[in-house]
Parts: sequence; structure tokens; C-alpha cells
Amino acid sequence: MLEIELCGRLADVGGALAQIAIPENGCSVAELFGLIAQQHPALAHPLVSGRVRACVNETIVTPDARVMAGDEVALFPPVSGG
Amino acid sequence: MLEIELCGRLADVGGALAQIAIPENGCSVAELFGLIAQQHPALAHPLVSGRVRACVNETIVTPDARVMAGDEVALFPPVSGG
Amino acid sequence: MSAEVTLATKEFDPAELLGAFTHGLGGEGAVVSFTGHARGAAKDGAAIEALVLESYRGVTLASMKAIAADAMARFDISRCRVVHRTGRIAPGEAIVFVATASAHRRAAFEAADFIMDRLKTEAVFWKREESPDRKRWIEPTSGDHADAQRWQE
Amino acid sequence: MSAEVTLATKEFDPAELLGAFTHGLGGEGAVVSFTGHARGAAKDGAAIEALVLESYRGVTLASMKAIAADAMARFDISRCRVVHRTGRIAPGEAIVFVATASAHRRAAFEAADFIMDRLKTEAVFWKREESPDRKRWIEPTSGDHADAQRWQE
Repeated sequence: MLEIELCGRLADVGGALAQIAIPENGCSVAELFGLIAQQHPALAHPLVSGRVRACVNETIVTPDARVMAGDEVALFPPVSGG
Repeated sequence: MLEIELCGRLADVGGALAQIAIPENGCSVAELFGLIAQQHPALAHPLVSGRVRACVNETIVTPDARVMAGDEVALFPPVSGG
Repeated sequence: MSAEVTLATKEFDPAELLGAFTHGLGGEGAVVSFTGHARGAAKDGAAIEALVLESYRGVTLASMKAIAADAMARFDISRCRVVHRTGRIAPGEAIVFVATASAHRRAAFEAADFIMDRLKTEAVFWKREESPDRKRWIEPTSGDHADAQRWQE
Repeated sequence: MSAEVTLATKEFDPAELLGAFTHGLGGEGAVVSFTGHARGAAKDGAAIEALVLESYRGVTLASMKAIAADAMARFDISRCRVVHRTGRIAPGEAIVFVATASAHRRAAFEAADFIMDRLKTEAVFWKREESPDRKRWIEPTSGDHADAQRWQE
């Protein structure tokens, strides 16, 4: 199981944390998005928008990056400071 | 006689004040510039540069404006604030 | 050459920050500051009780530092200061403060402008306006994206 | 809608001015300030003891007010503050302070930038750098004229 933090408006849809079952040897971020959409259908819509980025161990990563159990994973909807 | 204040770098050349004899019924600013150049040759060079403006009674005026004895006249070289 | 970047969890005073920034100058001729304040009304006129900014661990501060470093590299400025609130912000309170210093004014103006455009579109914050009866997430506007786009050559 | 313009004969504190300006806001989201400080060295590196600004009676203040009024008319700003020193200014002291406030940041940035460009080329001041062995009059540079020209459409 991977615990994923949902940031910003994503928490309104899926709660602050989502538990996702992932393959034992990990998966890519793109695959993770697919698993999240399956296991938490409410998150499917924002995830297919192409505007959500994954942050793994405090680094924003591309869809081909790999995640493993134990990684600190967060989903970032579009950001805005100021 | 008209007393003219010389501002900025013009005072380095002609002192802070210049006394200029003008016709009794006044003259245009363009004519005044000619009289100043005659009576204070050191000021001729800056005056022909086209970069000096006349201020009459606290208003910057064009060369065709008229000046009379008793007017408060000042010559402004290029200004720069900030 | 120095950039000082802070993520603030409490109200701060822009005037005090400008004073400290000015005090630390080493002969620069030009200082520009920008302060963004929380508004008391939404775009549709509805009253806002608070602006709430969420941030994420070290990533938020790192995103602010990256923007400040980009500005230092890109413009002929000698110092910059960036302070950004996180958490609950009451109307009128400052959200963000940016100051830049340079020998000549154009660089200080452009760098402050650039930092703000980037903070609006790239700094890792999520913000929402809260009123008693609703909350509304705010994302960068098309104007914010167009502003940020100006710096791409 | 208000512009407050002052010709200052003594040293002033930019941080205090920003504080007072911010205190007087009525819900504007964006505040930009610019401060110009006297430099301690001339362009050729020679030490400067003082920058001396001459002004002329009511004409100097009137020229500052005209620039502020132009900015209020031209940009979507709700307030502006302009303070300019006259007299003898030591290195490091503030020469000029401009603050602008607007609902959205672009107008505040542009208005402050515009006011500075106009003050540099049109405000009625004559300034000279003084050192023990020379004095040198400073006129707007070609860069200053080019900056001011940007606002002509």
C-alpha cells in the first residue's frame, strides 16, 4: 500500500490521504495515476485532466518516474502563489 | 531691467542672477534669449543649444510668450529628478 | 549577491521588511518592493472571511528559492528578498512581499515583476477563499499565465 | 482615488512611508514601491560626498504633481504617493520614493515605473554630484530618455 497526500482541491474530492495498492516492485507515476483512478473513481476526472503533477520524496517528477512503497508521494493540482 | 534667475548649471556660467535690459513694453522670450546672449556672452552658448527653457511667473513658456519688467523669469537647463 | 527567502506562518509587516532590506544595502541606487494583500471581496463581490494558503513540506520553500535564484541570474540585481505567507490570512494582511535592489532602476523593476509572475504560476501553494457559506479554490488566471509568458524568450 | 505628492527638504524613511501608505489602503491587492538612493561613487568610480538637488519655487512641486496625476489618469491605480528630496543628500539617503496601489499588480508596477521614468526626465530638478575636488551636473541619460519614450503611444 502506498499512502498518497492529496493537495489543494484534490483533498476536497478524495480526502487528505488516499491508500493505493501498488505492485510490490513499484510502478511508474503514469501507472500510479491509473491505479488511483481505478481505486478512487472520484479522482479519475482530475487525473485525466493532465494538470495534476506527482511529487515524490519532495521532488516534482515526470510520469515516467518510479514510485515504491515507502516513498512520500503527493499529488499537486495547479499551483498558485501570490 | 529684468532680473533673471539662472538655474542649475547655468548659474556656474552666469551667476545665480542676471540683469538684462529689455524694451520698455517687454519682448518675446525668443527676443529675450537674444538680449541675454548679447549682454552676457558666456550664456550665448547654452542658449543657442535649444535645450534651455524659460519659466515666467512659475510657468514654463514657449519662445513666443511675452515677458515684461516685473515678471519672475528663470532659465531652466535640462531637468532631471530621481 | 544574495537572495533571502522565507515562508512565513504568521502575519508580517511589509514596511519593516523594506526597512531591513534597505538597511542591508551596499550602495545600490534602486530598490523596488511589491506587496500583495488579501482582499476582502471575491471577484463576484461576495465577502471573503479569509484566504487560506496550503503549502507542501520543503517543496514550497524550494520553489520560492528557485524563482529567486532565477531572478538573481537573469537580472542585474544584487539582492532580493521574498517572503510568502502560508496558512490562514485575514483580508488586508500581506500575502507576499518581494524586494529587489540594483544599481539602476530597470533591473530592480523587472526582477520584482518577474518574481511575482513566477510566484503566481509556479510557487507551490494552493489557495482558497473562504466565506461562511462557501470555499472556492483559486488557480492562476489566463492573465497570470500571459504575464508569466512574457519572460520566455 | 488620491495622489499625495511631497517635496522633502530633510531625510525621509522609505519604510515609514510604505507603512503609512499601506495603512491607508482600502482593500487594494497590490502595492509597488520604488526608492532611489544617493550613490557613494560616480560612474567613473570617484567618491561622491553629496548629491545636491536644486528645485525652483512652486514649479518643482507642480511638475511632480502633474506626473502623479498623469499616472492616476493613465493606469488603473487607486492611490499613489510621491516624495522627492531637494537640497543636499548624503550617500545612501533616499532621493525619491514612489508607491502605487491597485486591485491587480500589473497596473501598480507600470504606474510606479512610469512615474519614475517621468520624474527622471521631466521633474524640475537640477542635480550635481559633489566631491571635495569637483562638482558635476547630472542630466538624464539617453537610457532615461529611452525609458520615458516607452510610454508614448
